[in-house]
Amino acid sequence: MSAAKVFTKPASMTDKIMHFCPGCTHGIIQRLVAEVIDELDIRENTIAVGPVGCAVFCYDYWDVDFHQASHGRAPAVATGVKRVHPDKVVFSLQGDGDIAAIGTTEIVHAAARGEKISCLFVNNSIYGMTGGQMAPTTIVGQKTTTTPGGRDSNMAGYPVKLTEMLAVLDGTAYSARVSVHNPANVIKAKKVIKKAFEVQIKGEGFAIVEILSTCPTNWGLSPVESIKWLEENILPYFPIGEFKTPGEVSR
Amino acid sequence: MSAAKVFTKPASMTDKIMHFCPGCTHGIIQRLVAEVIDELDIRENTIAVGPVGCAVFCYDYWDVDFHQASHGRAPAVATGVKRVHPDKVVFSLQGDGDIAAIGTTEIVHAAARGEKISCLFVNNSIYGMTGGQMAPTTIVGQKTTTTPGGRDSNMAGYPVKLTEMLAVLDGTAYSARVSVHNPANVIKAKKVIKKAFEVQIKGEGFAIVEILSTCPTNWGLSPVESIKWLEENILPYFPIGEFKTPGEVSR
Amino acid sequence: MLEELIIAGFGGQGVMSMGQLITYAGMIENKNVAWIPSYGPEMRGGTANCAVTISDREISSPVVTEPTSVIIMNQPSLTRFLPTLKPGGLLLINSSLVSADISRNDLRVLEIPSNELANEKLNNTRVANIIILGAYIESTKVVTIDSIVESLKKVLPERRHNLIPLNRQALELGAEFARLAKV
Amino acid sequence: MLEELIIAGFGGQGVMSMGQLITYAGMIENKNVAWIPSYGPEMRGGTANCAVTISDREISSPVVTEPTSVIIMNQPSLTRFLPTLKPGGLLLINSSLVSADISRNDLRVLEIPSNELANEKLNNTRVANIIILGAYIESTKVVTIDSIVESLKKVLPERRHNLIPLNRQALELGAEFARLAKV
Amino acid sequence: MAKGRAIICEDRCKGCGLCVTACPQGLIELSKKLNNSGFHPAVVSDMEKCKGCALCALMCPDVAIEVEKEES
Amino acid sequence: MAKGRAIICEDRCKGCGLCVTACPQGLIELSKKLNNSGFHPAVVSDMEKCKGCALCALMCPDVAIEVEKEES
Amino acid sequence: MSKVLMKGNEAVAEAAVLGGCRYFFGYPITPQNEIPEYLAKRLPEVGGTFLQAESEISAINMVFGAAGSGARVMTSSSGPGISLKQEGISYISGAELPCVIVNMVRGGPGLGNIGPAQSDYFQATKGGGHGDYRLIVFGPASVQELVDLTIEAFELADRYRNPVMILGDGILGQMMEPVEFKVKEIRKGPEKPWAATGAKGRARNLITSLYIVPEELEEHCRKLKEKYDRIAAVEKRHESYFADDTEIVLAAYGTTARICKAVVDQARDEGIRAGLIRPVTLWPFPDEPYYKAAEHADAFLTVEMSNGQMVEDVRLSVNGRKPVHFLGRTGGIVPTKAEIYAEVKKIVEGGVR
Amino acid sequence: MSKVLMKGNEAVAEAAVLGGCRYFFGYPITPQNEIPEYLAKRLPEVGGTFLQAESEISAINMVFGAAGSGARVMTSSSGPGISLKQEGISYISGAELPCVIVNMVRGGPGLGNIGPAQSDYFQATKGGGHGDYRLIVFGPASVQELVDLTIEAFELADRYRNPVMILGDGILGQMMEPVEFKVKEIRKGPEKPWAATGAKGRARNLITSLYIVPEELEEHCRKLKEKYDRIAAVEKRHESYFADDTEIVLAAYGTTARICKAVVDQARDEGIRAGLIRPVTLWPFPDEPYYKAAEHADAFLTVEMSNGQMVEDVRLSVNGRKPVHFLGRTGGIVPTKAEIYAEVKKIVEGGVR
Ligand SMILES: Cc1ncc(C[n+]2csc(CCOP(=O)(O)OP(=O)(O)O)c2C)c(N)n1
Ligand SMILES: Cc1ncc(C[n+]2csc(CCOP(=O)(O)OP(=O)(O)O)c2C)c(N)n1
Ligand code: SF4
Ligand code: SF4
Ligand code: SF4
Ligand code: SF4
Ligand code: SF4
Ligand code: SF4
Ligand SMILES: [Mg+2]
Ligand SMILES: [Mg+2]
Repeated sequence: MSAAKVFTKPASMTDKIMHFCPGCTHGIIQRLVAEVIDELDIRENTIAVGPVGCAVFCYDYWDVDFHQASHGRAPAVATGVKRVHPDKVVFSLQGDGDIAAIGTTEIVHAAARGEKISCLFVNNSIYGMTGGQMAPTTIVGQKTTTTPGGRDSNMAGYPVKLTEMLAVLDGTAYSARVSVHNPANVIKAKKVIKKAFEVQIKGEGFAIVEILSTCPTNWGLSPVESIKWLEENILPYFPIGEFKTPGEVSR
Repeated sequence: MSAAKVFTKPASMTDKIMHFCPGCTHGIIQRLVAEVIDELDIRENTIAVGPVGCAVFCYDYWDVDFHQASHGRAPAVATGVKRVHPDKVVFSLQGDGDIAAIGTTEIVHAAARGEKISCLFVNNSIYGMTGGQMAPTTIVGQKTTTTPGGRDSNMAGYPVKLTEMLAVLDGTAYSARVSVHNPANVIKAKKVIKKAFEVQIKGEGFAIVEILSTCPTNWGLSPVESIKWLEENILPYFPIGEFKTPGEVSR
Repeated sequence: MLEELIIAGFGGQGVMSMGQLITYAGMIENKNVAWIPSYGPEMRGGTANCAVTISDREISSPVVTEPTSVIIMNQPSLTRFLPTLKPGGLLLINSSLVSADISRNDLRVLEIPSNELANEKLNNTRVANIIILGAYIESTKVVTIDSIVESLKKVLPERRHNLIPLNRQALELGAEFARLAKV
Repeated sequence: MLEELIIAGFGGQGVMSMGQLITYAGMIENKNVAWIPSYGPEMRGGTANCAVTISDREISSPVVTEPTSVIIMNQPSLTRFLPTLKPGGLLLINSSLVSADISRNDLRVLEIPSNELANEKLNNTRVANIIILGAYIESTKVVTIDSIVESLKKVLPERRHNLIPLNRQALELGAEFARLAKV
Repeated sequence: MAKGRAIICEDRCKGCGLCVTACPQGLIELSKKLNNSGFHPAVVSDMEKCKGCALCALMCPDVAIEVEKEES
Repeated sequence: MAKGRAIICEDRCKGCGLCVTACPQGLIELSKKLNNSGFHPAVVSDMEKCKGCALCALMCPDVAIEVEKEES
Repeated sequence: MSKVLMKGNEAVAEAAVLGGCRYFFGYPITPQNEIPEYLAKRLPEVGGTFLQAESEISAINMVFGAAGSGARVMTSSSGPGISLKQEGISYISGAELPCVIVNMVRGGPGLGNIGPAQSDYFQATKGGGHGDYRLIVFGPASVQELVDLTIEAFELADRYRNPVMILGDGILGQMMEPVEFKVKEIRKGPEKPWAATGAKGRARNLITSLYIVPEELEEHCRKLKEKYDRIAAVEKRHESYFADDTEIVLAAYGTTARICKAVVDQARDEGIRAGLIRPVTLWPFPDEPYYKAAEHADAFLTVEMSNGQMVEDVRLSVNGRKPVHFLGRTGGIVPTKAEIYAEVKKIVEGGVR
Repeated sequence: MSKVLMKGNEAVAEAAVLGGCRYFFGYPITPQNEIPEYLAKRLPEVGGTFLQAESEISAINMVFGAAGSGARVMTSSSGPGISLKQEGISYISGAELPCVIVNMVRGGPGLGNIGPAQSDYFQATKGGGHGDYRLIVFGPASVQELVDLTIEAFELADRYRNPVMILGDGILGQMMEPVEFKVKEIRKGPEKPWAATGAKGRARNLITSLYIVPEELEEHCRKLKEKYDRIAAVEKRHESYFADDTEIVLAAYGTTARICKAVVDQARDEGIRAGLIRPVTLWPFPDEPYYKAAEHADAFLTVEMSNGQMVEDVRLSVNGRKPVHFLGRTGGIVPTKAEIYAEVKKIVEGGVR
């Protein structure tokens, strides 16, 4: 009988302690991406593009070449990178504000172009980095610093279902939503993220994966309460699932 | 027996000769809007917002208060107008480049907010005003000045089905596509445009109407050939229909 | 020699390509040349004009505000450019389209019914502007007809080269008209 | 009188609100006041400090670079702010959290084990920073304890006013400690 | 049967020919002459046959056509 | 039955408690003491009962947990 | 005493409300988030509308629409967000619409950081957008001035039908100082017969910046220039602090000017005849005071949180009469009293050219 | 003779290809559409990529990505489109990436019109985006110079890891002149070991403009400033046309400079000692020649297609030694030789102050 490591920090992750708040599931997502990079053995072949948002420092945690983008423009930056290096794996990670508010045009058109990149979208239904303002994904009734009485759909409208929306486009090869609120979903999330990378590697086209995540700090809840709040409030509006898989044509 | 006018220039249209090229169906759309304004008797109650594109001079033809917008931002400008004048009828008209390329973010979020405005979208599958470059709606294979060999989906992706995409959003109350390539469709188009105005007037929310249109000049075809080209090439990819009507909820 | 020419008319009358042909010809003759287009505010079918400068010295300014010659292809252009023409300058008018009522008497004026000429003599109204070009060349000697023909070869796609003889005819017709009119 | 105070510690230690309370109290006493926060680059839980200026003249600059007093709530802040303190300045340290090894001898130094004090004497570690505030006020007389209590009334929401007596106790406890330590 | 009149404004017409295709009676053709803007304007060849259906006007992008109908 | 070992790195841990909820055996609790960053780190109360299932590690946002399993 | 202790950002927000602002469109960015957050609560109380836009570009175009509709309207942002607004600002200026834009400047270029900076001076005063246009730019130096100038900004915007920018910095937005709101009643803007409000009983109104005919655009630009000249003639403002008899004149605005004041105090204490000329309007720039001061001052020292921007305007004002020195800190670092004072001494003692 | 007759826009595009540009990202706007249209055909022929972006913002961020990936890359636009690119330009400058940006300036502000103009000078040279950064800005005056400077722009961009802007105008882009392409072989950029290309066998590379710690951002800004100073020391360029013994020096760039040359010719013919100093680099601005000319010239006259922008740099250069006059036309109107000459005469004859 000998002891074997069944879980360790992935090799393509640095030793740096992450800056995320305690219990913020951004950290889980960072790790899953590194695990996928390890499993596909593409660390030396990958260029990552980051957001402006709480994950802005992700270059400190992934041991890969990295390109910063301006707020919302990661898909455009990734397009520039991919066109220069069509043989490399290019992926981006963005928050909900980044991808579904200011960056709507860029993600829609990266998808429409069928750009061969993998886009990860961390949906925590709030602007984390700037201190808890309403996001495009904020649930109706959810309190944020800019919807002090809760999001009022009459004034501020409805959450954007970006991932479903992108599935409508012919350029989108893969579109799915996952969550990381419990171990089973974490495992599933990793599979889906991996698939998004594989879709790119196989040249099948554009892939988007939305990942539901928590923001204990700005939700004003403990990490454990946040997990629960996600399950009870976000999941019903943003159901988990694959909306489009390669080969499907929407029309 | 006495003679009655069965067709005249609508009252809310000025006398100015339009600047559009011969046979360009932009002109039909301008007229239909004026007819709807007449029929709803809202000329003194309406504020129009225009695009940057071939319809940029539409303020010369509609006898209503008018607000110019920067390229692509008409829905944001219209939002500013509507919030100040919630009791007025506010509508915008945009070309495909304006609304579905540079202005994607603005139209998506006007829809997501359920902004009570009516947005008209003239899809002629090309950048008319700037001389015939590829538009987000250019058909695969279509030749333009920036796709000299025809749009190659591998390089430049697929046409954007904006109207279907907007139907996914909960803030969208009404979403439909029409065409003006023959009298029957012109009549239908007017009904749908009118409905988009009525949806606003009834306070039901955001309405988008896409109108297929020709660009003889940049398609390099005669006006009559253009009509045919639209039927044979655009209609199959961009089918006519209502994608969402008030009361439907997408989720 | 410093020739500063403005050609003005409706968009679609071939105003731009007339200017380009002369410019090209000038370059072929090793002269210094420049061509500047100017479109009216209308999208299509509005007014359009271009300025051509040909000089044997280096060209200081390619922007022409006081032309030495003006070719007029439509009525509004006459009103606009007549006052700008240098004293002693050459005014060429397509009299098939423009009724000339010239308020100045310090100019060399040549009116050519070039649409009629094109129709009657060459049976092809398309080359009306080329006839005017021929008259212009004859009147100014800025470039030769041969150089224009040479530039046509470069400008026209191969499959259109069959049109070159017709164009040469038109050029010569215009030149002859000018010679007879002795401007 | 020109008091320029820096309070420094971890985010979440109440550093900002301590500064605000003093500022508020100064205003209540009709002094000129200013408060400037400064957050470290970390998102949460990083270092944070604020600068308070209280003066009976108009305040030229509210930016404090050479403080007259410094309150230190964590170790890194000691290293950072010790050198900036004016000669003769007051250095207040929460010795429950910071081990003071002071390299300067031109200062008035007061070390308060305020977490222990809070725990032992008031049975509530939450008011550790208020104890320090009391000591600070006793040592500088910049404002009175009454004014701090007054500002607490304005700053705390109505439903928290029951905490005011505890806070007064803490202030007085700190003041007493300082009196005994005679800085 | 109703009798109609399609009145085409020569100066507004740009000679695009959409009305020509639209008229179910095939009554409209483009004139040989040029209008003031340099276009060949549309003309109704045989007004007697006009039904006043206004399909030509519906398709005219330049609002160059007015249609009248005789009421009976 | 497999025997496991969940090794929690005290300095990486931010005391969020997600592992506490995740452990099906209920083996993890937050320590009373503070780590260098001022958090109460998680500790495994009774390592003997650890199955090495790594569910705790899966949920740890700070990659503070390593898990070993004895192979039989 | 009716003073209240307030953060600069919140004070701006409250001042806007008192100044008659009824509409705010903005997008979050540090260090100005307290402005939208305050207004999200406050505007509905006065019947106004707070709307978080999906981007800065949308925000400025909503402002465009609301301004054209006759409203008093504001937006605020910082660095990258203000850059994104440049096209919209150019349109609003071209269409001659009144609005107020706040920039709480942060460290740049690019993403930079959220520290205080003054490196957007050029962008604000020379025009970061395309075409010939000018913003009226205020450079407040205290929370009280933030309040007073914000209220006034709405008046000037309406008077000249021109955007007014408040150029603050991270410190000014975050700091608390006691302020007095001298305006007691919420102001109302003037009638705006030119606005797009629905053409009821009048000829239609057109809000545009499109002048396709060159002669017409030139005429429009000439009108704009005349307006800017008029503004320059009457709206230049500055504060002079011991600047009437000086060896050396400091030039600084905003937070930096506060520190320079303390430097002047110290210098005067130590026998150096230093003074400060603080521009309150950054555009139009108060050139005269500098030009005049060159008569008695031996040298000028411009201090900025930038690598040197306003210094060009100081040089243009002094016009070669005396040397103009420069001291700058960047990246969120505030120049210290000590280093400025040292520079002053060096200059006065002839240590630098 | 290897000259070809080409439109300015097409010449820029061909020059870019020869200069080693392999990637172009752009969005249509008049009057520069011939650039993307030419490259849509041409780039694929040389194994390059032409991509029409969905907006100018996307275009500049694609440029950001391609530049960070080590490519030679270009974008082009005009007025409103360049305004939208300001945030991206600031990021690219902050991340110290090389690229070339063409602005064929049109009439503004706002939508304005598509006539030629020079009213984006401030935006180009002072920084329309946020933060302290500088672009190298070329102001070509002929199609040949468009070609030569475009080719060189790629070299300078790589040498300094800095964006280079070509500031043209509607006329320059549309006019045809004979040009010679002196570069015969398509150039290649240098090795770029700093680029994000996949971390194969080396430590990973990071492309960023984020420096969250103030001390680090200040250090970065200091490094940038040093670079800009270095550029200013060696890259200033101008053309001097009869400017060595003058009564009056004209200052103009681009198309306007061409007209001024003709004015100088005429003036010299008529016995007026006029000269022209034409900046070729608009940033760094060639200040010395103006400063020196102030020794013999009695006055300066700046001519621009704007309400007065470059004139500030001329004034800063002359530094008060002699009066600097200004003549501007706007809205797409080109100043005429006659009016400039009249102004020259007025000044020389003492008619204006
Ligand atoms: C152009 C621009 N606008 C705004 C900001 C400020 N900003 C930084 S992060 C952010 C949004 C963060 O929210 P999200 O994208 O949801 O990411 P999260 O922090 O929640 O993970 C914003 C608005 C910016 N940096 N740049
Ligand atoms: C910011 C900006 N970018 C680009 C342009 C140039 N431009 C004017 S109209 C237009 C697009 C026109 O196409 P579309 O919207 O489809 O309208 P159409 O002319 O076909 O009706 C463009 C790109 C502009 N004016 N502003
Ligand atoms: S602010 Fe929210 S999203 Fe950001 S690190 Fe903290 S918990 Fe996570
Ligand atoms: S360019 Fe095309 S869309 Fe524009 S007016 Fe002409 S035909 Fe119509
Ligand atoms: S009204 Fe009907 S029948 Fe008469 S011309 Fe028009 S289309 Fe023909
Ligand atoms: S449709 Fe109208 S514009 Fe076209 S030919 Fe007929 S009348 Fe003329
Ligand atoms: S490995 Fe499994 S059993 Fe062991 S502590 Fe972790 S969750 Fe509990
Ligand atoms: S999940 Fe990780 S960070 Fe959270 S308490 Fe457990 S070990 Fe610590
Ligand atoms: Mg978020
Ligand atoms: Mg179009």
